[in-house]
Amino acid sequence: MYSDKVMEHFNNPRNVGEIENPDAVGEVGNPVCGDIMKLFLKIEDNIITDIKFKTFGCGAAVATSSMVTELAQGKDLESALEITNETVAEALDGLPSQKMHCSNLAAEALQEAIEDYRSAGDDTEESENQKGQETKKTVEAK
Amino acid sequence: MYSDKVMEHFNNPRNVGEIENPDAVGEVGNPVCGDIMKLFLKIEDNIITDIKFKTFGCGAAVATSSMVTELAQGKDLESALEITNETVAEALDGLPSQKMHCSNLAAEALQEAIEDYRSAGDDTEESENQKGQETKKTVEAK
Amino acid sequence: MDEKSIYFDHAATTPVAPEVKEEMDPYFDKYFGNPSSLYSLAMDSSRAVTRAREKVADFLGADNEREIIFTSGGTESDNLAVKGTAMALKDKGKHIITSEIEHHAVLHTCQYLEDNLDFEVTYLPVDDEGFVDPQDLKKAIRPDTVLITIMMANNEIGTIQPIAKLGQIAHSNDIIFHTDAVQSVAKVPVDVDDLNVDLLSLSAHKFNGPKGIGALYVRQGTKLLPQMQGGAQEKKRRAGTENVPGIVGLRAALELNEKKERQEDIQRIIYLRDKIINKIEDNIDASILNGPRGDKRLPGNVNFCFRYIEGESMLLNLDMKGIAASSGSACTSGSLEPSHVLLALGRSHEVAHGSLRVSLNHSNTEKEVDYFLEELPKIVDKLRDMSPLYEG
Amino acid sequence: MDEKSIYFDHAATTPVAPEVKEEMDPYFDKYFGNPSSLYSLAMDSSRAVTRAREKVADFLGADNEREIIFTSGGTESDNLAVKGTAMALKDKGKHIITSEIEHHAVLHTCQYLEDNLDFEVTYLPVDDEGFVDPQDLKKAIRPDTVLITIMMANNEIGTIQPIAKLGQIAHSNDIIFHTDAVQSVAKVPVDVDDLNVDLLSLSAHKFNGPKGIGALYVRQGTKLLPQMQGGAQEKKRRAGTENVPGIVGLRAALELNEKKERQEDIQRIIYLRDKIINKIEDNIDASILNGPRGDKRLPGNVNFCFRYIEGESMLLNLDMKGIAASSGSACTSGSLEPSHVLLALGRSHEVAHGSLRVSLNHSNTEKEVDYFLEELPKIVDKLRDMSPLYEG
Ligand SMILES: Cc1ncc(COP(=O)(O)O)c(C=O)c1O
Ligand SMILES: Cc1ncc(COP(=O)(O)O)c(C=O)c1O
Repeated sequence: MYSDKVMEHFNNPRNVGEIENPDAVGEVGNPVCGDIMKLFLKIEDNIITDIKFKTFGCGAAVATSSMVTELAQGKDLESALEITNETVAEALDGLPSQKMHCSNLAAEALQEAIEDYRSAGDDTEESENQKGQETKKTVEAK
Repeated sequence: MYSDKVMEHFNNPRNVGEIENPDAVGEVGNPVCGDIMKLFLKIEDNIITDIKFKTFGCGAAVATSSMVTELAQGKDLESALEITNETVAEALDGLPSQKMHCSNLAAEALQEAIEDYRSAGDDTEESENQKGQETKKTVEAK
Repeated sequence: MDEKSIYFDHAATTPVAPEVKEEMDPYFDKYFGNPSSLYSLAMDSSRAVTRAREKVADFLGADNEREIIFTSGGTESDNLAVKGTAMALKDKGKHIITSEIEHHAVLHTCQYLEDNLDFEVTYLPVDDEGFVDPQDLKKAIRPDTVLITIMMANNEIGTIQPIAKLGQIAHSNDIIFHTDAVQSVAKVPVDVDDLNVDLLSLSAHKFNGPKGIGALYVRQGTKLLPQMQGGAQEKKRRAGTENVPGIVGLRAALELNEKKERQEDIQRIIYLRDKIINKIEDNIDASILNGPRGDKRLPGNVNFCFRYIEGESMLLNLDMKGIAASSGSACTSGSLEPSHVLLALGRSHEVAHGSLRVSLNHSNTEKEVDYFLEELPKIVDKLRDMSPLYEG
Repeated sequence: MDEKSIYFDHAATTPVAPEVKEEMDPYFDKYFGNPSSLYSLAMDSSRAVTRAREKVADFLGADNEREIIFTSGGTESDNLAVKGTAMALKDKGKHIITSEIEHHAVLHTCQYLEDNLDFEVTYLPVDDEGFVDPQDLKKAIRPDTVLITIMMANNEIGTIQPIAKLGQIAHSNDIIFHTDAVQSVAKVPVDVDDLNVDLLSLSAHKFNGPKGIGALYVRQGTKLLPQMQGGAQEKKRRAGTENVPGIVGLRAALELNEKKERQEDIQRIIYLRDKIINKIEDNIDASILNGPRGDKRLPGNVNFCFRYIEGESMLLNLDMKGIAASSGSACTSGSLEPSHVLLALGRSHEVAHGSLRVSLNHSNTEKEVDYFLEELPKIVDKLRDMSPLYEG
């Protein structure tokens, strides 16, 4: 079902874990759908210097999380924002069609994290959770 | 599907043919149903001395015709009238259930012939045909 | 010649070819995984199903393998096509057009819709060779007609309908068109685009594949209400664990029939068919050919009525000579009715009861045909001598 | 140990046993005749079908082999049972009672009747082990209830329902009772009289028979509207050329499972099942057994939810270790919904997503079980380390 690339990332996911005191956090999905991704970023001079993830989800969810951390690592924020769900899927040599919409959310977690970083300041937890839900809804509606 | 006995009678039907100047004739069935039997009898001193048949029909129709001529041959008319469709089927070691009602008509042809003989006289052709039709209808209604 | 081995009933069913059986073999116990499963053990079965789906699509000239649904046979394909579209479109209209000579899998399905779901069905008549007149189809179309279903080739008399034309009429009226191609596939060219069809049924055991497996082609965009509810197999259009060995067998049988030798051998089958037809007409009087001659007749199909005698008796006599054939007479199924197809041609009940069908395929030889042609007249004579209808 | 060969998904499907395959073999090409045919060539196939019908009847404790209809599998048997009785009795009433944890073959069929034919369906809840409460059934019965359908054993969690009692309630209210015994046949005793059922579904590929063949038991006198229209096969209750090799395989698989060794081996399977259950509970925290313990659980069924992790990821990891198992998570079928069975037990969505089913049969060994028990905790740990929900 999955491409070799997906399986390779699933088996040896890059950058698993949390970053203590991250500069930004992005979270998408919810447990009802069976996929939750959380991205942690360190950002210095507009560059993503470190990135880690934690994911609850299927093979595609894990592999896309892993792939997005590889793609984003070392990029400036503008370039990182250009990474889309499609970019991630392509980098993994494709995903099964039924997985495209339900488990391919990692790029959104990245965007969410960057926006969260830019809007900076207080109240972070709150708005973050809200965003996660909203994003998910859009995705489901596709 | 058929018993060995049925197949034996079908392969080597006894008493096929017509009797010239028969003392009695019985006919049942009609071409719509795909089974027509015609029995010819010679009767002397209340005894069936010769009997022949012609049949258009399936394996069961031929075998039951053949069997009824064997059973009736040499019998007095009273005993011959006791031959029923069931007697014939039993003598053949049974018939497939779907054949019991549609092709097991030979005994009726015999009864018909004997009644025809007893009611004697003119107008034979007519009443004979009518009877055939009626008998058939009763059978179908079962 | 081994008398006990002449099989002339290939329209009823065929043996699984050795190469087909061999391909099926590992899918019973080696690659037995459920194709819906995730693990690698199931990969072989799910790949085999995909490969088969692509082959069927390709064989029929379909655009896309998603247009193929695997079913349990021709009957299920017909039921799914007819009920599936009729029920999906019932709010648009409840009128169906079919022909009087369809297989019971279509005919009784139409009757089911009449009896249980308030559909109305027009049964088009056929001419004395079994052809539907396109003009009749045009006239039968109503504003509430939602489905036209007309078989490609008739199983009893071999008549090949002008499907492309009938399909074109359907489409120019925006009506879904289904054809039962169970007898046509692997015998005559079948291309869903050339034929202008939206749905097409086939069954593997008619062309040296296994029994219990068939397929339905459904043109993309055609509305279809699934008739087997359950798991998400076949893109939710036909539930049930896939019959993987059967699906593999269907694919292998199509490939076998595509081979050049097989394709070329069809000419030989046509020659044998015509030899039988000509010899019977020459040698047996009061014999009536059912169905057309030439191109418009299935390669392996011969069907005659022999007046004054009944079909089953002929079959039993042929069987004693080691020849397996069939009759339109439905006597064995417990019905008194003769073939609805022969009645539709205008045969009387009596004549229709006396039918004999011979259906040939690649395994048959001229020697077998000659032996049959030698025995048949004797059998007909014997039965006519016994018949009260025959004035010899 | 060959790591790449541990099959723990026997509830999904099983390989055809060698003795079964051998018995099927000649029916593909030697005894290939259409059982409806007259000639001697078809005699072997029609006898094989009769013998199989008698065996199925005998196995189920049916009075009469006419009570058996062959179908294309468990899904078709369920569809035929539910639609067939509902539609036959629709003038009497349009209410059906079933449970929330039925297989989709029953559940989606009920939904089809709701959506398309104006039936009303009551879905009975189950307790936290998956049992239907007979009191709930009694309360759900209405004057217009025409059918009750409750599965004998659940395919995901192995719960064996008190069918005899439920059937008795149905009968004392003069209501037809169907049970889906697809997971039960050849695993636990199944006798249609002891169980008080009028209809019972089974599928051969669940007990080392072939895919694509099943049967429906229909108690004499039970009204049933056929769902497959066409020829006069199966006494006009299921049209379509009989899948003779499949039918022979179904028969042979039942005979295999009746053997003394197989019957006795069930104790060993139960021992392995309980070993898995106990070790998991001892060694993996936040693991929740789904379904009951002991007698009321299918011999080969184990089902757990592991909190904080997702099913498919577990399966993929097990697969890398050569172990084939399954998950209630329907992720692969394109739906975001977790198992309806686990939700019905009261599990949250999150927990329900983390389920793992292991289903054993005779071919499994203790060595395999031990290897699995060694690998599983490592996999669970690895995935939990990756999970944002887990606060290790
Ligand atoms: C024209 C036609 N349609 C449908 C069928 C039914 O196919 P099956 O017996 O495979 O269900 C047959 C053969 O029996 C047929 O000849
Ligand atoms: C309980 C139950 N019912 C019905 C089915 C459907 O059977 P089949 O896949 O043979 O159609 C299955 C298995 O898939 C099952 O486990």
